[in-house]
Amino acid sequence: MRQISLLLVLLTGWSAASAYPEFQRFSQEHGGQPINCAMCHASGDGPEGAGRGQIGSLTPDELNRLNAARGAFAAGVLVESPILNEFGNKIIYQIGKTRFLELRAHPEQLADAYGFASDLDVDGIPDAQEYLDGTHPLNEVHGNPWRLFLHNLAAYKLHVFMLALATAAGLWGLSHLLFGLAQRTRASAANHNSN
Amino acid sequence: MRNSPAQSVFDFITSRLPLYKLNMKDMVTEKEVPVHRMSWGYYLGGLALFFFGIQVLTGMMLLFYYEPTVSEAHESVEYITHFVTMGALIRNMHAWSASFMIFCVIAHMLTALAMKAFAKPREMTWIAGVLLVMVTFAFGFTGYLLPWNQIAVNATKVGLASIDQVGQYLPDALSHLAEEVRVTIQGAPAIGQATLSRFFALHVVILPLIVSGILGLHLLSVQLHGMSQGVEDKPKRKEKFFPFFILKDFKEWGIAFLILFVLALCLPFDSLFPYPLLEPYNALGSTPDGIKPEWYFFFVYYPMEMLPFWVIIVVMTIATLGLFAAPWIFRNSSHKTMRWIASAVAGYMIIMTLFGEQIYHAVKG
Amino acid sequence: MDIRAQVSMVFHLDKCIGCHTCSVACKNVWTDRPGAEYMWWNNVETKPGTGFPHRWEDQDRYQGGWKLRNGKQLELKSQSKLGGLLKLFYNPNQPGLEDYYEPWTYEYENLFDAPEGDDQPTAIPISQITGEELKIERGPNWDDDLSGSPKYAANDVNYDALSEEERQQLFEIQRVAFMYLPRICNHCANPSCVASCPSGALYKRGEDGIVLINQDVCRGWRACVSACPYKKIYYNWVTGKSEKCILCYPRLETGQAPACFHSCVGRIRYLGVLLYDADRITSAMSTADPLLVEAQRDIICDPNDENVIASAKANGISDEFLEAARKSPVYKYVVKWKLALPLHIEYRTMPMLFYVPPLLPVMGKDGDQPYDHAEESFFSSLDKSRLSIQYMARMFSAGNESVVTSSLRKLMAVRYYKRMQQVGDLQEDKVKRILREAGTTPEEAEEIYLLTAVPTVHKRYVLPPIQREEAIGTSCDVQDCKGSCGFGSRSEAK
Amino acid sequence: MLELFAFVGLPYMAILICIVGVVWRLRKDPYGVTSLSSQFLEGKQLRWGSLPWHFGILLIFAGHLVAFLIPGMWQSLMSVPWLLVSVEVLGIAATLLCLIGLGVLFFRRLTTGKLQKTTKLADFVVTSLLIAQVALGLMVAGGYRWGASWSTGTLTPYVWSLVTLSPDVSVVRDMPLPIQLHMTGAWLILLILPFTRLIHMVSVPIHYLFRSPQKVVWSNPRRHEQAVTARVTQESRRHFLKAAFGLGTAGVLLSVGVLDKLGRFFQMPGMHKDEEANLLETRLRRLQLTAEEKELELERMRAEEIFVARLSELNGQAGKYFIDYAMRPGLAFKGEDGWPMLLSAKCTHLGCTVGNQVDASGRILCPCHVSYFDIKTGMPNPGAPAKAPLDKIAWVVRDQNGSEVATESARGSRTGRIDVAIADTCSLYIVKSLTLEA
Repeated sequence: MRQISLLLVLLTGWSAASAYPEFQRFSQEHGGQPINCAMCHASGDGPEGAGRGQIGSLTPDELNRLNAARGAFAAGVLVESPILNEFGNKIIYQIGKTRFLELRAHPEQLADAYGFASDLDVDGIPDAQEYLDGTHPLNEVHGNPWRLFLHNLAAYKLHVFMLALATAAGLWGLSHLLFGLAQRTRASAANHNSN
Repeated sequence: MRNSPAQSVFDFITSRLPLYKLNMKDMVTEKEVPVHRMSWGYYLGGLALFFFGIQVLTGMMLLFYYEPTVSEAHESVEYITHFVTMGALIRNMHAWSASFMIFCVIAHMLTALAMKAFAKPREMTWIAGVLLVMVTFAFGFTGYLLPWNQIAVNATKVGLASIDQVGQYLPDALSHLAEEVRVTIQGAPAIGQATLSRFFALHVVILPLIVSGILGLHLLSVQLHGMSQGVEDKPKRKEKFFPFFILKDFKEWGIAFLILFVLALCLPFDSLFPYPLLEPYNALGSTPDGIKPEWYFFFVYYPMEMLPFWVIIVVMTIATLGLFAAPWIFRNSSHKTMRWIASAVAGYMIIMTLFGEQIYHAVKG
Repeated sequence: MDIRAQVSMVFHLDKCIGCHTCSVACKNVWTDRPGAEYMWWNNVETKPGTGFPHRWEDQDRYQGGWKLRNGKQLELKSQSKLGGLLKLFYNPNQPGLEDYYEPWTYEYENLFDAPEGDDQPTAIPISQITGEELKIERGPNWDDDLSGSPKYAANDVNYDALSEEERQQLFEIQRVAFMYLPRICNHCANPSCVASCPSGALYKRGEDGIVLINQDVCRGWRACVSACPYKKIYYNWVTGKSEKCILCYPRLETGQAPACFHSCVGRIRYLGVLLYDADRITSAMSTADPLLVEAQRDIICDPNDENVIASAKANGISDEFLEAARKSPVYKYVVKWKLALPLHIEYRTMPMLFYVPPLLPVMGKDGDQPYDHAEESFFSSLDKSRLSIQYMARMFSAGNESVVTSSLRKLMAVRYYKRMQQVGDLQEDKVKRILREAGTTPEEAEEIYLLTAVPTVHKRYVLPPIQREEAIGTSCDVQDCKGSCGFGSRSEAK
Repeated sequence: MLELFAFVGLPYMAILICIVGVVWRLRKDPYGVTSLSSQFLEGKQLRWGSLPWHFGILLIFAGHLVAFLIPGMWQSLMSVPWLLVSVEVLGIAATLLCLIGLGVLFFRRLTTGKLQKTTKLADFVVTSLLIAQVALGLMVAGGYRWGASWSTGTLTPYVWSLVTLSPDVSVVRDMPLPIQLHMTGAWLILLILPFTRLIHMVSVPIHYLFRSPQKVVWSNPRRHEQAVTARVTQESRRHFLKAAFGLGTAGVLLSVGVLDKLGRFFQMPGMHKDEEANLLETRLRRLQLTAEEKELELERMRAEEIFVARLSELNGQAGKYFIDYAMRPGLAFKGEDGWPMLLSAKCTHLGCTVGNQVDASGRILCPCHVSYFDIKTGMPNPGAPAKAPLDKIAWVVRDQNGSEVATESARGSRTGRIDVAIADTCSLYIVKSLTLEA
């Protein structure tokens, strides 16, 4: 127990130094959106603390996974860090810890290094683009509105087309229904008058 | 010779609510709508009604899944958004349509003001309308809390706390009254389950009941009196309400539905704001940065930020009283003057809604 | 039945003296502007002659009016819908400036500024377009009274129908005969210009049937210029828009006759309301050539008929309009007496301007007798007409001679009737026979005489009292609407 | 910079000015919008100028448009060699046609006396620009073969990037100069379109194909009304048939396309087992949290002292949130002297929870209405919406054995001392009695 808490204290100190604010700052400035730690981390308040997904709450098993993740210096090593979310893990998996640490000086290059192929939340906007836009890569309703709109429009174009057609047909029918009714009322009024 | 008081009351009521016109001939076959260069304004009310209908329908659909408890509310909204088939669509429609409805309601009120539509004998229509505007804002305020996410709860907290502030301007004996009002609305000293339950009840049952009552009166009197003339001179043209005007109304509804549907399908309402439905409310969490109310409250929110609170109270009180009393205050004003007033108000609202933030930053640095 | 009202016109050609007062009145009011110098919304032509613009009746070249596809379907001669779009870039059927004339003025300054010399200074003609010296070879009335000339009269398109012998006869100096033909826009009921306009700028006013060009919508594609078989639409080369006769609607709306009517010296013009059934235009205009005049008369409705009145009212035609239609001199000439005939009805545009064909070139001097009105040879004189009846029929009845002769006969009969009354050298029973054979009665003859010879201005011009809300001036500011109602000039020529 | 202007600034400027200009012109000066044909003044040469030019440019324009609109399909078509060759040959032929036409038009305008009167400087500018543009196009077609094929992969993405408002100049940056000039020329033409005779392009009368031949306009509103009424109320049965057809179509389309989706809203969503489990877990946790909160609430109502944090967890940069007896948030910092500082986190303005990040001047921010509070004194900055300072909260520090090491009351009076050696093992509590005493 004592050992664990010692380790914990050690890790805490170490992790504070490695909470990569460069990326956060870049994303916030570039995307113009307030940034949530939850973009990459399991907890919205970042890795420190004792909440869920924070270092303070990790089980021994999770601590092992954390350490394994910390050792993933090369790209392509499977990473399952409990303090990172899917996106955070994928970054390390994709480019490796070494490269990631290098990129701290050039946060704008992270997107290119990560590549624009992955789209974890399937909202049509690649994760790297979401990083640049400062939107959440794991939330499909969070994204640049215009990009989201275009992607969804393309996905639902059949629906939209059908609805447009239905609206046009419906209004056309409705107009004739009204004209027909108007004609009827007029005719009955005329009959009424002549009687 | 003066009429007896009973007689004049009777006259007042019959002229304001001419129920003898409640027949097919007056209300459908022979009703006519003036056509002039402001007549686009005649469609806004119908549009607001349409969006209200959408709100009722989608709202009822959301009720199938929503659970109004502190622990479940956020979860159930996420469930609707992510798991229920087309749940996101329904929720988006509810959100988009709410914004559209509020826009239409405000625009409708302003055009009515511009056209001096409250002139005798339409005072009751106007007052019912003003009440509806207020209820609409209440809808917006109560509905915003229901997902119980971090930003919503904090925003509600701020909104409610401003009631407290009124207290300091009341006489000492009454100064605790404001706080009591707030606590009553909240249901507990701090925001919590009680607040959620109250807001839910308001949003889903009480306000709709109030609306249907007032709206019924509003629509009935509109239908009985017909559209107001709207402009200074008698409009040159009139068109039949049935089938021409109502057809245009329907057409607009159709197009509005199309736009609403496409938007709801393709553009999540949340994506327009920096804080999507991310985190459930956490009492321990700090208030998110850049928190501000929904766009339709900007016109009071930004001035509130910039001016002393008592100015806001005074102005709001005057504005509210002025709105209710408009038919009597502006009894002799010309249509032109009314248009100036309405444009000024509209201009103010547009500027505050679009550029309020910039102005605020410019003033506050 | 879709009853519409039309402000319609009759020109009594017997009374026209070819003085051009109408043309000048019109020019001074409407077309005295840069780019409009060459336009003559009203012009007077000598017939036989080539007219203005040169050989305007030659529809093989200009492709104006409608044609019948398979003898049934009405379609524009000038263009199909798609073809109309292709012709935007270059339209081979359009008249150019050379087909009208290059407008000119005279260099009057030279009269004052010329240096002293042996000769009198002269004011030489210069182009109003380029300002360069100009040799005038053509003008709006260049062939005035030159009926016998090989250069003008010989090129008349209506000669196609005449035999070689008849043609030769027209050039015998002794027998030369001619008539004047004043022309304005016909304000057709089936206008081909409206149908041809790619931009949709041309329209027919619902209230009075005046055809106008909305100058704000016109994009200068000029399809109407070739589609109008009467060449009564002119392209303004300065504004890049087309213009045409507007029947002086600003005057009509204020209760005055159009300028050309007002100024007519010979009092040849009549103006009044006609009611016609718009539903039947297409079928009427799709009949065979010889039946066209009758078909057109057929869809012009009797303003006293109960059904017509009811359906006119349903279409929003006011009582005042209907009253004017009942008094209309045009209705009498066209339908009641069947005297007035449309010009070139075979173009199938259903022109609403009618001409009473002239008797003078028919009954003129023959041999040594002052007038050949011997009772026996009375009708034969039509055959001996100096201006062949076929020529007239070609102009006024799509080649159907019987229509023209019946009109001419009636006109003659009226003359005999009046001669009997006033000179008294004719037998009453013979005159009655003549009247009967011409299909008329003494009462009608008297009526025709009164309206033809001694009508007051209010009898000639029965203007419908156009209601205030129907006048363009009330629906928008006159200055703003100026452009959209048919004419205008906002930019100056260089 | 120039590059950015030419490939991003200019296009957007051109498009914007073109749209605004066209709308402005059509609304404000409809009378001036015309093709300003000069066939009337001079028709013979026009035929040999206007026809080749217009047909040529329409063909070329169509080609450009296809490559832009359906690049994928076009690309696959162009991979057929004979098709590519014929398209290129056709294109070059059309370009030559254009050049000939433009040449004739230019010459005609220069030499015909009558035309001088309707010619403005702008006409020469337009013609020269068009000639340069077409010539450049010919240069591109000749110099960089098979443009029909390569443009889909290079220029099309660029134009699309402009259209989708995410301009990407990487492709065009390295293009040869003639191609770049050709593109610039295109934007320039777009730019001047509203202000020259080119405006006639926006009035292509396509609607002519669909309109009925005759047009009758009623100026009297009453009659207009009656005419319209007469038209729409012809025969009710025909209307009802049409109505049934229209509404039926709409109904079918809706039920196929939309309503089935809406209907499925009410069905139980089909979820993957893992998803379901995850969902259940989240819900459970939320319930637990709520229960814990309630428990906490109860506990706090009754407790005399409440645990805040270990002393080691505190620092001066980021405060630690805690909840006091009445469920109000508080913040705990470590002061410079190593002693804890406890403040209420409830903004004295409208009750927002203030932020916990300390800025350079030792202040924390309430994000709601931007009040800065000094963490030492709790005082808001002058001019802030909040007027009152944040309350101080009384605390006690206990060592491992639970014995009291140091205290501070809400008024700020301290007792005891904190030994640095054992500080890390100590814990911080808030004390109800001390707080209430304040």
